[in-house]
Amino acid sequence: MTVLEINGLCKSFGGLQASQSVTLTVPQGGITSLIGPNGAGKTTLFALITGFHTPDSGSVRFLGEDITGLPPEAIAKRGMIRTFQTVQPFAGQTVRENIAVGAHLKIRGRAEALAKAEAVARQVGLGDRLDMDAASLTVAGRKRLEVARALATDPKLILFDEVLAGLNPSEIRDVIPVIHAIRDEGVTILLIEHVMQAVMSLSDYTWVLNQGAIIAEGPPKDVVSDPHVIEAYLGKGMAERIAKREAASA
Amino acid sequence: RAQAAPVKIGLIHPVSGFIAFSGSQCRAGAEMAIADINAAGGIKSMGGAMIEAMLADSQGKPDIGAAEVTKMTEAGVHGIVAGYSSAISLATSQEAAKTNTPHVVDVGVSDSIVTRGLANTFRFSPGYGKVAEMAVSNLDTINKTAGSPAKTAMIVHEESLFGTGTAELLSKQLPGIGIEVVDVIKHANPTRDFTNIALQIKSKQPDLIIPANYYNEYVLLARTLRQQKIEAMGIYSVLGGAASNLQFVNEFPEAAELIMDCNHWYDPKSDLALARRKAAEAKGLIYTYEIFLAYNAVAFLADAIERAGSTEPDAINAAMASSTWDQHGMPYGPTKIVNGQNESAQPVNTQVQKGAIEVIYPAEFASAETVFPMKM
Amino acid sequence: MKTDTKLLMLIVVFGLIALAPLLITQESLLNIVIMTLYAALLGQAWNILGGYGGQVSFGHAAYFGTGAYTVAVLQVQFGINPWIGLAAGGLAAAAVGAFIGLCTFRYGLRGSYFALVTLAFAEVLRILSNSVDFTGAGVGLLIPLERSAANFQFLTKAGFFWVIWAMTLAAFLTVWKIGNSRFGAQLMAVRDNEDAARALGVNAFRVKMGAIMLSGFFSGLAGVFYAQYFLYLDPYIAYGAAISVESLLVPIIGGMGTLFGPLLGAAFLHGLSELSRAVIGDAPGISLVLYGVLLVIMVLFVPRGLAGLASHLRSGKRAVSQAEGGNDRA
Amino acid sequence: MLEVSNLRAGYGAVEVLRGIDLSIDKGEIVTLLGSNGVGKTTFSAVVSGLMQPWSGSITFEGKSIAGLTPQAIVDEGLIQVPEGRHVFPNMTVRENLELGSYRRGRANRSRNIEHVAEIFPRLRERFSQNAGTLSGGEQQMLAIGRGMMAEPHLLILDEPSIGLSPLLVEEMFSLIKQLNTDGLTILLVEQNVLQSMEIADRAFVMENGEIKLSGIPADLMDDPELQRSYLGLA
Amino acid sequence: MPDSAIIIPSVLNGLTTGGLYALVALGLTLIYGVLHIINFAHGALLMLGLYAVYFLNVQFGIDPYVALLIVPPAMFALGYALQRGIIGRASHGRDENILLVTLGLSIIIENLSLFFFRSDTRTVDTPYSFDVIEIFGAFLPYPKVVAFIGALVTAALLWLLMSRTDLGRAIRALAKERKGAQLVGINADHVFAMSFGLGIACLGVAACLLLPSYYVNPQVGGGFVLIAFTIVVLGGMGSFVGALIGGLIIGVVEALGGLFLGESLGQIGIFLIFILVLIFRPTGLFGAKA
Ligand SMILES: Nc1ncnc2c1ncn2[C@@H]1O[C@H](COP(=O)(O)OP(=O)(O)OP(=O)(O)O)[C@@H](O)[C@H]1O
Ligand SMILES: Nc1ncnc2c1ncn2[C@@H]1O[C@H](COP(=O)(O)OP(=O)(O)OP(=O)(O)O)[C@@H](O)[C@H]1O
Ligand SMILES: [Mg+2]
Ligand SMILES: [Mg+2]
Repeated sequence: MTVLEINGLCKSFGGLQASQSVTLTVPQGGITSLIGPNGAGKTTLFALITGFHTPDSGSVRFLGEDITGLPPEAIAKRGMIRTFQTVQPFAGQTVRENIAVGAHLKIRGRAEALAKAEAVARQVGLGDRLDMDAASLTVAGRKRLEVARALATDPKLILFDEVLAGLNPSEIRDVIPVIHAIRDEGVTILLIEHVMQAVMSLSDYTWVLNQGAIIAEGPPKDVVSDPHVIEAYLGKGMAERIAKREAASA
Repeated sequence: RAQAAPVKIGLIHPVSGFIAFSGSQCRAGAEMAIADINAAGGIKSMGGAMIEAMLADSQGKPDIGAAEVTKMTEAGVHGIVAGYSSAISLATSQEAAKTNTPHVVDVGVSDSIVTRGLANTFRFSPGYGKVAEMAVSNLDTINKTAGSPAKTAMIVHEESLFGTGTAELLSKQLPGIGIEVVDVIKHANPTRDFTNIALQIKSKQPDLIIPANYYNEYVLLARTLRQQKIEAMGIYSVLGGAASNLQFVNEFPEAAELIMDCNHWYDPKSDLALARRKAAEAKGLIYTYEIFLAYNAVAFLADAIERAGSTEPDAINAAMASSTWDQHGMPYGPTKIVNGQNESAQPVNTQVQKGAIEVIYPAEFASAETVFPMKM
Repeated sequence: MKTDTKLLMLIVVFGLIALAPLLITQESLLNIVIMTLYAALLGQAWNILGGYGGQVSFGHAAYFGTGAYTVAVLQVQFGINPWIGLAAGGLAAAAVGAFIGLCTFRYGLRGSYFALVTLAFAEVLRILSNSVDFTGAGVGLLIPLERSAANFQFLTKAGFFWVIWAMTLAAFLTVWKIGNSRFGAQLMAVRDNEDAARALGVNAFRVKMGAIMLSGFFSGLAGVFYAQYFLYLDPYIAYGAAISVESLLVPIIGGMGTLFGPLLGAAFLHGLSELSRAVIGDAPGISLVLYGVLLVIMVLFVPRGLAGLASHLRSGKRAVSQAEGGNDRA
Repeated sequence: MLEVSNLRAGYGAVEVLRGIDLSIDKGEIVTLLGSNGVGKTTFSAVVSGLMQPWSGSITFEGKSIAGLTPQAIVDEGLIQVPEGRHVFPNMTVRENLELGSYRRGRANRSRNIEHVAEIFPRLRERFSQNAGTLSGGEQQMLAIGRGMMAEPHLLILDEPSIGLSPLLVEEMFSLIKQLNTDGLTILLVEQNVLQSMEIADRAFVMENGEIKLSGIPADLMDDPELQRSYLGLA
Repeated sequence: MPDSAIIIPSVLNGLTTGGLYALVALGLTLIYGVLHIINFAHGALLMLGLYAVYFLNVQFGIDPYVALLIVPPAMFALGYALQRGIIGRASHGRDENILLVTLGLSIIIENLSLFFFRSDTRTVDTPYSFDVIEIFGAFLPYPKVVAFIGALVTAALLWLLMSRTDLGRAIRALAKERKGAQLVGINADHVFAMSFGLGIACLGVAACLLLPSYYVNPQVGGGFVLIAFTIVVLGGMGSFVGALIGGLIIGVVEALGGLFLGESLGQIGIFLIFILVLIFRPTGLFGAKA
């Protein structure tokens, strides 16, 4: 079953076509990734899906219902949550309080929401920083916070926008199981990522966006050998590196 | 001989804030009165007790004024002279009433100050009901004397209590003397530009222009009337106009010439009044009505204390209520208090003539002949 | 500080304040306590919207004046008892809050734009109240003197004390609850980052509407109190800028977005004003100069508001916050 | 060229840098590695004057710069491209670049803008767009370009590859190499261990506020400790 | 209903008054619109400028327009010193502190003036005080026409400064991105003080052009501050063209509001227009999208 269905979505800023009739689907239960060069329109697409921008044309269907043009909070209430590429913590509030805002989407009571926040923080590895001011987290810490807040809402679909950026390879290795665990709880994930190591090992299916349009789709290992994708996005060096690694692990 | 315990009189005025000018004028006048009384031997019936001023700044706010009253009554004040603005006077008199402390309002023109039935509250000067009434009847006389040339008038007034109240009374009464009010223009404080008003005056061409506003606006209005080359038979202002403000007359002699005003003014034939003006000017003060009204408010209270021979509130209040005091140098006659208001108090008409402020009406106080209509 | 400790402290503090009329015999001192509580109420009302909601308003006089005029007009024009007017005043002010909220939040006004629009609304109300008859226009409204508790005109200051004490306590309890509820969490999230909050399903519009109405309600109560305490209103007193400034000054000095900030701020400002007057006496304006100087000095040394200072002293940390990066020049 | 010894700094009462010793020679690319939150950005901030050191010394081209203001340090030719980009969102790309030469290299401003545009053709296309609306990657290019405008002697790049597509990361690393070959000394703070090790002359690894390992990349890459905690191997 | 013959003179007059408002607002655009410093002392500083012009005239016989050579530079220096020495230092980078400090400063300045200059309202008498220029049957006071032109020139100069010079760029950069600005070597304290100084210098210009048709007393600033804030926001934060046009709009709205609704109620027009514009354009007339 498809959770998310995007049909012919268009958006332009002045003369720039940031999204040119994008059509894609996200199936239930898996991890789908969205890659593409810088400025391809990935973040813009997320903003269109989640109601932060209104599309010029096209439609977005979530869980079978048309949600095009709904405000962000209404979409979030239906269970689709995005994170921000430029992290947006509630500065001045503690990590626990930050996450509790997410938890409050479903939970009314304060104590329960705080308890839930604590649990989620542990899950994403922020358990030791619960009482820290969110503003004093490092960039990587803030990324985790973004994940935790989204997770605390008990979403059906999460859109991650580059949550792994800024982590070193070993840290990425540590976070991958966390994301798998989220999926295993039944949350569908759509992620934007430039870290190919993660895209390869996480996602079941990949969409490639370039200059506002989808140029390729398929299982990640097929996509990375697509010459268009290599030319526009991966570059020869990375393609070779991936090929080598794939070969090694095979 | 043992020095008698001093009599404490509280002076509460807005000496800072947006009406600081008037407030400090009031304070200066009140302090002069105290100095004069003390120099003349203090309160003689109490063994020459000196009057001691307790000063307070209301900052132009009723709540601060009231708080100062509370503080003063606790500090044993025997009487309070306060206000300047009606809003503050309402608050201070009401607070003083709780302890029955004698309270004299110096300037506040609102009639509700004395009609609330507060037994401690007195006003020596006229309220705006009286001023408006006199303004109308004096105008009638002036106009009739000149052969009734003025048939129409336009009122320009500021928007607060004094301007609005005055304008309301005037526009009701003017038709009764055969003067049609062609328009009433209410304006804000501050109004930064009077051209619009001048243009409206120009288009309606009233015979008389009647302003009732504060000094700043008056200056701009007078200036704009000249710039827009507006001619009328007369400018007849009510309460607070050029014709009773020496500063305006000095700074804009041409614009001020022949303007008439119905306002508080001293009796130009009274030596007492002239001497006080001289004393004030010797101190570098501009002799505005705030000074002599506050002076008299204090002197009126001191006279009551003198006659009461005690600082008992009831005694002082009773002495004020039955006062016939006449050492005020005002064109009033002996004091006659009814419900706290001095019924004999009245405004006079003044006119600027050759750079001086002359009293033109009522005749018994006049220092010059009326020039009306004015030729521009 | 845990929230239940805060509640406990709140009860203790208000309990201590309740001793005032029993211990203080001088009316003028009691008056200072009353006016301090009144300022704390005004400040706490502003704090709900400005401190917790991040919507800085320059026009809280709009609510204050509405509360004040409501009780006065009902009494003077319709002879309705001021105790009924009390409720009506609060509700009318909340309704004005709802209207201003609709006109601003609906259209996405934020920051400076919001601040100035609130001021414009207060000015509009001032000008209107100056022009229509039932408010007495420029002449103002004088509430007839009929001293009795049934008439909300107490014979002694102690009566007024209990009323303002109860109103202020209600405001503080409300804010305590805000700091400890979903509504409050969402409100603060909107303050800190509206986009992020909306992404998490917070209905920013609704949350801000709630805050502006609550804020308006308590400001309106302060207005009602003022009207009954001084019995006279005119458009400048009710809707003038002075009230708007006092409303924001108190919580900012005390500490925005903190429960006790408005109380500390009110006490500090009144103390400062009494002190400067006591020191200087009556040279016109000079006591205000001192007041201004002390204000600047206080900001210089206590940059995070009094509540910030208090919490630092308690935790024994240096006066610079971690979050702000200590000696970070940025 | 840069000589840091026993540098201590932190936030409030929390010490983050606990005695850092590090040196960079003219013409080198040096990379500074370390896991999240270890204090790399703090180190850059102290060196470029954004934060005051608590103690220790920083010498740049023979001159002590510890505790100087950021602008004095910019004057010396030490330029930082910050983590998180910090471009001027309300200004156009061109204006951002122009401000890069606010204190240094003003005379060659137009030539340098041309130069940056050649390196990042994408920026040229966006010259009159506000920087705030650029995509993440475009902003990163702009931040580097802005740093280049000051004709730096030493360029500190704090995680420049964050958020760039693999192709661009590749290009960026070769660009850094290129800049270095053209004579620029570079301190590269990175999480992308593999690629930064490929181009670096020397590497420092930070842990617990101290330099734990240092040496030439080839040797370090064999260090089991590094392999485990930074490369995610084994 | 007003006489239709006075509508045109009224509008023309509104435009010139609007020019005066724009002058006061231009300084605020820089301080509030660009740097977001809420300067509560704006009115008090305008008042100081007016006193400076007044005393130069009364004591030394210097014409207010000649004072343009003296007062704005002096005000610049004062503004620079205030920002660098007091406001910047005491604010610790927090907006709400700036608000408190400038409020404190305005209390200090106003009451010191009260003490030293006393509370009397004062005016200057210049040979051209009563001169008028006749256009389309309207008598426009000469000083107001000069002020109108002055507003145009000042707006143009500020616009050039902000868009064409490094100082202007630095000010804008600093307003939004402090860390980035420091990293390109912008001395934040200095540039903040420069822009504050420039904003206050604009007030100096306004003072020179205003006094011939106005008056000064310690409270005079209050009458302009609210209008100035309104104009800055109406025009769009930080836009000089916006401030100019906003000033003119407010001037005309005030004039027409006064004609049609009465001079007192007519003031409501200013605020209603302001509210309406912002509802439909939440970032003001010329403001950048948020
Ligand atoms: N509000 C806007 N106004 C104008 N242009 C915009 C706006 N928002 C985005 N753009 C442009 O749209 C394009 C797509 O931006 P977007 O942020 O979606 O890219 P992206 O794929 O997420 O890139 P990255 O991987 O670098 O984050 C970019 O060229 C950007 O400059
Ligand atoms: N403003 C601040 N206030 C308090 N603590 C801070 C602040 N900024 C950073 N820290 C703390 O200082 C430590 C070092 O942070 P820093 O940003 O220097 O790390 P980093 O090595 O650059 O990490 P990353 O790889 O995530 O960028 C972290 O523990 C962080 O939580
Ligand atoms: Mg993106
Ligand atoms: Mg870092």
